[in-house]
Amino acid sequence: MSLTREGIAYRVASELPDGSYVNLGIGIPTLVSSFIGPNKEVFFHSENGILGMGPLAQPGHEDPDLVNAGKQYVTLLPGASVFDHPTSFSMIRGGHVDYAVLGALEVAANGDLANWRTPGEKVPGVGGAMDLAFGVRNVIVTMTHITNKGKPKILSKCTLPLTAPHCVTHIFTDMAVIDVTPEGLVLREVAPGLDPKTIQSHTEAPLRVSPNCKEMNVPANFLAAPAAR
Amino acid sequence: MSLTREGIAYRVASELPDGSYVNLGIGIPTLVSSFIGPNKEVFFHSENGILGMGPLAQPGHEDPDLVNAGKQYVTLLPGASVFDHPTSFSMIRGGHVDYAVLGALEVAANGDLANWRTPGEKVPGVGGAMDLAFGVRNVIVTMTHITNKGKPKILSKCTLPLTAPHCVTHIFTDMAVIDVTPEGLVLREVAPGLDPKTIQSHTEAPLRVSPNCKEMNVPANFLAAPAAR
Amino acid sequence: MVNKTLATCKEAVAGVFDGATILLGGFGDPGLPGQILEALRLQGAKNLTVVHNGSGGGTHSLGGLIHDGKVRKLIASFPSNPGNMSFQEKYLKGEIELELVPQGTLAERIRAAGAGLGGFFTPTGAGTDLAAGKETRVLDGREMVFEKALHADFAFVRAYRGDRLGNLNYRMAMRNFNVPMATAAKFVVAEIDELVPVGGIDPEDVHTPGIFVDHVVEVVRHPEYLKITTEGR
Amino acid sequence: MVNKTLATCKEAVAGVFDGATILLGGFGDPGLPGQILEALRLQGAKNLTVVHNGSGGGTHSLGGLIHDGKVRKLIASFPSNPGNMSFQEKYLKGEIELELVPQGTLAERIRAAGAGLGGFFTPTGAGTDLAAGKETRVLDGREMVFEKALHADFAFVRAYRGDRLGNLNYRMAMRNFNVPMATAAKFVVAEIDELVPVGGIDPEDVHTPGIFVDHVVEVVRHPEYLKITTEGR
Repeated sequence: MSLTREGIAYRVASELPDGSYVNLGIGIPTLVSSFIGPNKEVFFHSENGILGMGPLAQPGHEDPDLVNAGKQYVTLLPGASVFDHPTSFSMIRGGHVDYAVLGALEVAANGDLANWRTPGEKVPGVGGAMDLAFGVRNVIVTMTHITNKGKPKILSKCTLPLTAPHCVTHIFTDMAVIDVTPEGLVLREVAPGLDPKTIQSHTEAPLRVSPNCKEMNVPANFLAAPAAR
Repeated sequence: MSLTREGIAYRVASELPDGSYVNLGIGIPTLVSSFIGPNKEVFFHSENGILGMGPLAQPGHEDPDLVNAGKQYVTLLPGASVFDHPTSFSMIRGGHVDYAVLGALEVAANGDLANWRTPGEKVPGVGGAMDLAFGVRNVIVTMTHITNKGKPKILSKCTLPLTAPHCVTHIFTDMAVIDVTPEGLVLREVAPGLDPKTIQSHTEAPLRVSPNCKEMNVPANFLAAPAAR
Repeated sequence: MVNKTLATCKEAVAGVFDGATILLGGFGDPGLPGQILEALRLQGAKNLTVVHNGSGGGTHSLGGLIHDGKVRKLIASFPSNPGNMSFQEKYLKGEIELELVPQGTLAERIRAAGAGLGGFFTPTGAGTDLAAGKETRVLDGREMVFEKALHADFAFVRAYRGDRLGNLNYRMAMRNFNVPMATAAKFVVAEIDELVPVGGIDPEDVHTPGIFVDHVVEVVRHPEYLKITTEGR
Repeated sequence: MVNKTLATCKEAVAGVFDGATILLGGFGDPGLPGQILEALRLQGAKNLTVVHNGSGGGTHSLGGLIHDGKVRKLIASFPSNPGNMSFQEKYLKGEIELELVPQGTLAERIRAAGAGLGGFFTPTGAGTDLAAGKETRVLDGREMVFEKALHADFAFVRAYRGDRLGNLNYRMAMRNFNVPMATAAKFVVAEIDELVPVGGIDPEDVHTPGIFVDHVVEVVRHPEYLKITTEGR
């Protein structure tokens, strides 16, 4: 079995501690906010100047002056604040945001991240990706473990232009949870039914298997047959 | 005749154009705000984070959270704003404040200003003086023309540590109004009853007399006999 | 009496000259001075250098300026939104130059200009393609890249309320690039929803003090804006 | 549930260690965290490096800290106020070190630290004694001085209202150094007049978002403060 996109987001959500300040990228990361339970407070930051962002606005209730970094209409939770770009990026670059959850094209064993420029891309765009990758203490990557052509994304060395070197701290995929440590990649969790050997076979960089490696605890509705990948 | 302290402040006030943004230093400069007539709007900036500062607070009506750069309790005029130190010094250093009115110990013919460190002073302090002298487009110096020992303060070259080089644009004293130009000091106005020769005799740096040099237009109650100096 | 109000957006852009550098506020729709931009498109100035987070879209406002070939160079962080066809076409044909800057660095370069600073060292980008050829040094134990202040001839911003002294107040996420941009150009005009009397904005609610602003122009929000509030997008 | 409130100023300073670097907010009385400072004086930590615009006065609060010999070094712009006898005496005896920094440079160095920047170039001070020995370069046609970010172990600030998430709102001229200082230390505590429920500060009125703040402690203003409002000074 492997995790659906929602499954990856669910697993990341359970990782975020009470009281943490978190910036969510576009794609799978955006889904994370739906899975923060009622027992903890996590504060979502949007780089265009919002802290304490709530869910997307209901249709018909959009505030035209309130969008997130993906230009979607959003809401504010009690205790939220709004501010300008310099302040927002002071939070990011100054190390005040605890977690950035980002998508990735490639991650290397040393934590190098490539997520801003695809090979065939004709017009480049970087947005806040580099600021987040350089500035945030914990950079969580969420992605499918392999490309849709079946090639590994977790590599000994990135082949695409880097977003930032040595920045990724955790990798959450549809197959595994992997920590980036000074000693290299450590496999911490596997998707239900998968074993470390299978994960390694889809991972170009060498994995050390944590002595505490276990199956991910994810509800069944967030699991898909491997064929679904 | 020479001008009183109030006379100097009065003369500076009449120089400030409608709509100008002005920072007033401590001493004679502080008096300037009293002499802005009802026919123009001049906006006073205080470096601790106020724009649109009004008169000193009436006794018994002080707001404990509202002081000026001299730690006096002040008021706000309609249209005022409050902000933090980085914003306040962005206004100063970024060239947004039109005039700084400052006291001086010495001014040189090339506009060099010395006003932050006296020779006998044991503990140095600079405050916002350098930021103002470097950042503001028009730096007006107000001072008595000579020291209380009768020595000139307008020199060929400053002897005291500089606040900023080449920053002073206008000098207003109890005897004269002098412009600092690329061609040197130009005497623009003299106090009632004084002539350019007398001014030069109290000025170490050479003065060119403007073809339009005239007597200052100051009410009689702001004039004192020279002996009063 | 000071009066910084203008009657029309046309007046706001009358002085824009060929080859000018222009800061455009906004992030998405919030804070985008769309009607000044449309007036600028019609005004006809060309060879412009435009500084904005993205590249606009469509055939009006910023997208229209680019579509009409008025923009020689774009300084942006995210010009690659799939909807921005005009920019993409011109870029691929080599008809528009792009300076790509990380978003936080872009904001800070603009702020530095307004604050009278010459430049700064930031960790963002060190060792990546976007810092290629740039000066670096190790500060606070990290490799940092030197970035210069980014000055402009004009800044066009959008605020919610304003007064005749140029004081501005923003709603919600409107502040974004507008706050630094309003400090960093020789000539600054704000498009506002509502002109209020002096004193109508509490001193603690002035987000851009009037000292930074040359003019304000009150506009009725474009129907496109209003549509968003009632229909979503 | 996140709860950043502390019951006493004593708790706010409990972790301060000998040799710590401390940012102290305020300019004059507005925004000065006087009661945390007094708790710090009583706490006993020594060899402190204190960053503040001035040098305090009297025998309590900052003046008291200096009077009691707890401050090894002061980083300030205007420590020379005639009333600050303790500092002057210690300075003249060589018992306290002084790093004198122009006020705008001091604010910007603190801001840079909070913003993750390594340093910046400013025109202020170029060619004067205060830039002696410092790196300079010409930028935007002016000689500029390189100044480094100023980080600290602790920041103590004062705000008007706060909530359990650490969001802060300031009155009038209280923001001064407090806004940048609250971003630039490893451990940040705010002394506040009033603890309000979450949501009690409008999102547009939060001047220091809670992300920067570790703790808030509600205090009743010291009688000395209240005296000012009724009697003047």
